[in-house]
Amino acid sequence: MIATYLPLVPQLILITAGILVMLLEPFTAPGRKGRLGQMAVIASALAAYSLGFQWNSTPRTLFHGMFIVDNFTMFFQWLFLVITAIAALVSIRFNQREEIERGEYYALLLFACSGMSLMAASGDLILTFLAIEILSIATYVLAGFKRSDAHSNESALKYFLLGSFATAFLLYGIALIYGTSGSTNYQVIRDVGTLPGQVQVTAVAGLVLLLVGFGFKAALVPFHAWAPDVYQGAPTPVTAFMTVGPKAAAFAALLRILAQALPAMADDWTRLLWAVSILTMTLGNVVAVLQTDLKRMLAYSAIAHAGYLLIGVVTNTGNGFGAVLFYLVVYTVMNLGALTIVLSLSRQGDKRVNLEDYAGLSRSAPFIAASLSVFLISLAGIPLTGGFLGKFYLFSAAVEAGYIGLAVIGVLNSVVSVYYYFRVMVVMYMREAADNALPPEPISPPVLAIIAIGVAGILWLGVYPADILNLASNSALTLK
Amino acid sequence: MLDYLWLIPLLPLAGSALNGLAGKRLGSSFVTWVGCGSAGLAFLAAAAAVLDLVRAAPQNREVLISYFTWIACGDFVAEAQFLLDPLSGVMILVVTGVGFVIHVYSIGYMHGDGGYYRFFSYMNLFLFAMLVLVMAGNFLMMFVGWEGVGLCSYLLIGYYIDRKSAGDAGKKAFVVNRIGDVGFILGVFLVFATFGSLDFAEVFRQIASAPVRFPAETGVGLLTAIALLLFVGAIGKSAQIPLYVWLPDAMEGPTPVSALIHAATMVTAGVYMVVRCAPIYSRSEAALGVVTVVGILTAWLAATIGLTQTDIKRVLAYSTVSQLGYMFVAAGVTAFSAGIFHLMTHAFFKALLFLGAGSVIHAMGGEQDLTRMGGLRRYAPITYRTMCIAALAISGIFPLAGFFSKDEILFSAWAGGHPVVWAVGLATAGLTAFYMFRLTFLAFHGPERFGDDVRHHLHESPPSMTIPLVILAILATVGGFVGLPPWMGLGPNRFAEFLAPALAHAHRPETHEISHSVEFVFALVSVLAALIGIFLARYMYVGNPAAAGLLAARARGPYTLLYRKYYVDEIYDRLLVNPIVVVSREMLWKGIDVGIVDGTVNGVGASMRVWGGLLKYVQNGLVRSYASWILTGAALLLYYVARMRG
Amino acid sequence: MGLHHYLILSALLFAVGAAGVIVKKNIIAIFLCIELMLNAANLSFVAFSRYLDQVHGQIFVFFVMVVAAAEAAVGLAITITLYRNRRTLNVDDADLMKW
Amino acid sequence: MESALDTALFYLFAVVAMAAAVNVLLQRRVFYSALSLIVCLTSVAGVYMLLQSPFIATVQVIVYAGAIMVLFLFVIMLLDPFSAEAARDKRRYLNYVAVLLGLAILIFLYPLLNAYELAHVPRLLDSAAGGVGSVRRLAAVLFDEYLLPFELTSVLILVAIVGAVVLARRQAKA
Repeated sequence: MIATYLPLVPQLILITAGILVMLLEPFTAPGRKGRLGQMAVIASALAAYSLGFQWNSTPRTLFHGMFIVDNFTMFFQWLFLVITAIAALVSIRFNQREEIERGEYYALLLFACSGMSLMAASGDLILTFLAIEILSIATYVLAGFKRSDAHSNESALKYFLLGSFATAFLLYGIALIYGTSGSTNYQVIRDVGTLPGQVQVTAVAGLVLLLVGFGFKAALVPFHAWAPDVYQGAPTPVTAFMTVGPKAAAFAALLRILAQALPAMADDWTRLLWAVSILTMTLGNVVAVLQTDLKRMLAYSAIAHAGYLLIGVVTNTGNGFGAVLFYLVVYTVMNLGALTIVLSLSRQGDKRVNLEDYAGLSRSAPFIAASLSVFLISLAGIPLTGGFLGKFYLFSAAVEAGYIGLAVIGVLNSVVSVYYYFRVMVVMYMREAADNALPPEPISPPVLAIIAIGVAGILWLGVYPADILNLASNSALTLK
Repeated sequence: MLDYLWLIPLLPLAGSALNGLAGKRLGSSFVTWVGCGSAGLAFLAAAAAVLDLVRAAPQNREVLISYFTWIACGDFVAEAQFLLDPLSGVMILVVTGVGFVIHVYSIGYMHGDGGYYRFFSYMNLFLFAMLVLVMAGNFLMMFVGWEGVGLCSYLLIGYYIDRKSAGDAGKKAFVVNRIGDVGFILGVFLVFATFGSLDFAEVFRQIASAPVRFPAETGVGLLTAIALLLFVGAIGKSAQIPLYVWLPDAMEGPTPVSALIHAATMVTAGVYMVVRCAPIYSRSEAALGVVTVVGILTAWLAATIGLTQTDIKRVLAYSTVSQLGYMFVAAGVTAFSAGIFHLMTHAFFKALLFLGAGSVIHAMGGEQDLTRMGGLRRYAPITYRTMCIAALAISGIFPLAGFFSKDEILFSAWAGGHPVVWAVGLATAGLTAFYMFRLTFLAFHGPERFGDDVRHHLHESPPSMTIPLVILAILATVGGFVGLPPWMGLGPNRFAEFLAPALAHAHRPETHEISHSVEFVFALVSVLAALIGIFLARYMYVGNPAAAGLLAARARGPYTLLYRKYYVDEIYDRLLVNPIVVVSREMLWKGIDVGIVDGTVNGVGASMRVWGGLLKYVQNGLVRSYASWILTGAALLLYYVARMRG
Repeated sequence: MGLHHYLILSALLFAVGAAGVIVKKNIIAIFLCIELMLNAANLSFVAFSRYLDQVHGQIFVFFVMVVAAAEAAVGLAITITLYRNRRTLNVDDADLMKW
Repeated sequence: MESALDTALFYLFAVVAMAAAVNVLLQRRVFYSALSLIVCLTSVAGVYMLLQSPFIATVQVIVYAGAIMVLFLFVIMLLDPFSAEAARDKRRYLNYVAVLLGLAILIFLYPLLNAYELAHVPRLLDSAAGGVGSVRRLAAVLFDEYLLPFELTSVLILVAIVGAVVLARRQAKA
């Protein structure tokens, strides 16, 4: 009996640890709040460990089909746990420097992680909705965690107002889908509209409204406008967390809904997302070219990457979904890596994130400059990095499914993107630092280790991707 | 040796890593040993491997070793594999051999440079990428090398980081190359979509064994589409019309880099790729036509520009563009082995020319302007003699290396039924001889056109630089003997025979025999054209120095046109960059936000900025405006559904 | 009195709320408009629940109310922090970051 | 269930709810907007009554219109109760855009909603035990089928409390 509910153990660990962190917060002396961050890391590791027992177990559901236990769930939960652990770890030093050391920060990260995990596991629209809300509310607060900073306030406000706006669309969409199928359970929804002819138009309207909600969370054009501002204003570790975590969670939930609940509407959603994908990658890349603030540039690049990811969703094939999962891993590593470097080098007040501040970095911090270059090269999709293989895999899945135009536009976009990624490298390697420039902040050993692991990981993913690739395609299997 | 094939590319990679990570600390002699040593060892390994290949029976001359499965997902499989066959064998010998000589030369040339370790690290990395490219057993690995050389060229061309022009040139090279790469990768996708595989062996086998599914195409079919897409990549990489603009600018890099990029590596990648894909190209008449026309036009155009340039390295750069055109002509008339033959001999004499030019520049203290040289043969006799050999070789004078390869190409053009191509090629050969000897005479003969301060430190270069020159001079002299033409009565063309197994899947058009005596006459004619060029140059630049100036003055218009390189850079600026800048400044900037961008615009950046400026209007920072975008998106999506389903 | 009447009323309220988010400049007013939208969705849920003769739709309404309450708490807290720093409730003043 | 009274009541509630909703937009002072929203919520509660969901209607009035809106009013009173919305508008055109988009959404949504066919929806779930609005049935389903989401609401509320406390707490430094 108890054994049935073992898949919930990671959730319990996360939530319990979150509560524990909150309880211990008043008893932790200022300056030692880092301990709470370490607790969060340990809790994530424990949860990840307990997940291992569920891998490759027979797919099943708990709580009347609410909670799906399969490899897809496990894959994403691992991804989220890694993201959370890294975000917690790199925040410790940052929060001390920015004088926002509060234990609640780590508790919120843990709750957000639990929300994301539930999004991936959910088999019911209501649970998905609640999970999204847990994640969103935690992230709203994290974005505004630097209360004394007007940028952080503004970031939280924009995220919150537009986020709840999008949530309303999502909810209305759920209502329409509920009305047309009599249930919110994915399996039931699928059974009601097994054939395209059985789908009610009202349900398609519901699908559209769902797409608005998820489009917002994943920052797809034209629902993306919040993203650059929010990413720029939030404390950088939160930015790092937001550009990968909620985005991956949105893709996880979206994949589940589209592939498991609404396959009968595939004609509609592939066409709609086809257009959204093109808009998203093109706009993200084109505007990124203009940015001089590194955080903002990476924000637009994050938008562009959501567009690439969408290509895999549009294909509506097992290979395409596998490519999405694989690319999410790659994207997580490279984006977290790049933003970790940005946040570690910035000076108090999140200053020193402008392009010019990186002049001469190759002299003052050669290892960091080289690592950042690796991440940027990977983001640009140059061979022998994970970024190249991820893109290649996505695009070839598109060609295979007959979306040649989409692949062409994707390739053209990745060419454009080279321009702005390389500009950062040019500045680091080919320009001297200004005389009055602040030297970069020294980086703590654990963060250095994370960066080194990230670099190794991205090269490993580029040269020998077989393991992760198999993991990804294996996890995508249940969708198709 | 064949079991250790992986050593060949991995040695330079190891050298690069070692120098890049530890070179700064361990001092310059360590860097020298690692840098040159890894290149030298790679050459030895390559030589051993090719020797094994030669010893094997012709039908066994193909070794394909898979190391591990790189990507395996569903039906898509790509192995990490290296392919050694006569074609890649020739390439790795050229790449490592000439590359090694250039490395040795760099010891002297880069002596004392602050980034000595960095330089050797990049050079080794470059060799690695190029070796991956030529040894790839499938399209995907080839693309890895393809992108790799682009990336390394960016690092090397922009090596002098303090010079803005160097950075710009590096960027230009990279961006232009990326444009070509788009075509290439799309071609690769199309290959995969068509054949379900990316392995050369599998793809070519399918083409060769299914003549019904893949007939030789006269119009535009699938194979033509693939061939043309891939050729876009070749145009970018091998600097053909219209993407050749990056190559002359690439002269901003140190001279050994120019030698490496121009002679042995990078630019030959396009030719190699076309020959490697001979089974595809040879079945598409349209693609072959495009290749031929682009090749011959580039050859002619670049040669005419070369006539008037005064920067010694620029003359050589345009000559490279021109010679690459020849190689594509060879491929276009299905004389694939002739193309590779010319690629090889060209590697010898062009490396020699660049290193010689480097030696001159070194001696002159950085001066590159031919009009400020003169009479240098007294000061740098070894450089002078080796340069003369190189100039004779590139002009195609018997019995130097360039003669055999160029003659074979021209003859193949005639024999393949392209008399116009032959005629233009012949005229270009004359032009080539003319501008190469113009360079030689301006630099080494005549009065000294430089000041005393330069004369004081004029000197012959150190042995580490002259020995490579001598080695290359020997190669440029005897390199052609591996492929003696049949008309000489010494049996069939050995080089072509050696390559034949690698081209077995190519489609062979029917050819009619032409007697040896006719071939001999053609050879005579092309030597004659070269000699005319040389004597003309001698008349104008040695015998009667006033003539050149007079001619330039008389033919003011054509001269300026050539001197300004047909205004291509200006045209690109006018047509592509300027309108965008003007439109943006006049219409968008003033309307929206003056001074978002501070004037500095170039190429891709400029056009991107314009679009970005427009889009910035969207991103105005107001929550309400963002909400209206969300609502617009929702309305549009709903509209679509209402239209389609309602 | 068909189900359609309720659905149309719900859509009307939703559209008014959505337009209000763009029209209103006061942060709290925008927030009120979002509540209006949530309420419109609730109306659909209850109507469907009634006509499908199921109790599920009503349960969703509970969850939505919980979410609304949670959002209200956090949203108002965010508004208060912003007000403390900037002394404004005009949403157009929050434009430090753009482009 | 069809009666003229029902229809009349529906239109009454609907008109009041719509009028109040539009009034939320028209009021320049946020305090009145909030009051107007309370009116709107209450009329919708009336519609719930017509839909035979008395429990939901009660909760709507007590929790939604009561507790949540009081929180709003409280914050409004705390910060800036009666000053009118800034007259100067950076983007006046947005008002027209908003109306246009709102209309567009309605126009596009209308046919889609109109096409709804109740008969096409399978009745898979229980129709037993009492009416739709029966509290007993509500509870039975909530604590059985929806146990997991129900438990998760506690996490949601916890997150909201932590967040609100962290943000709204008095600034530590002077």
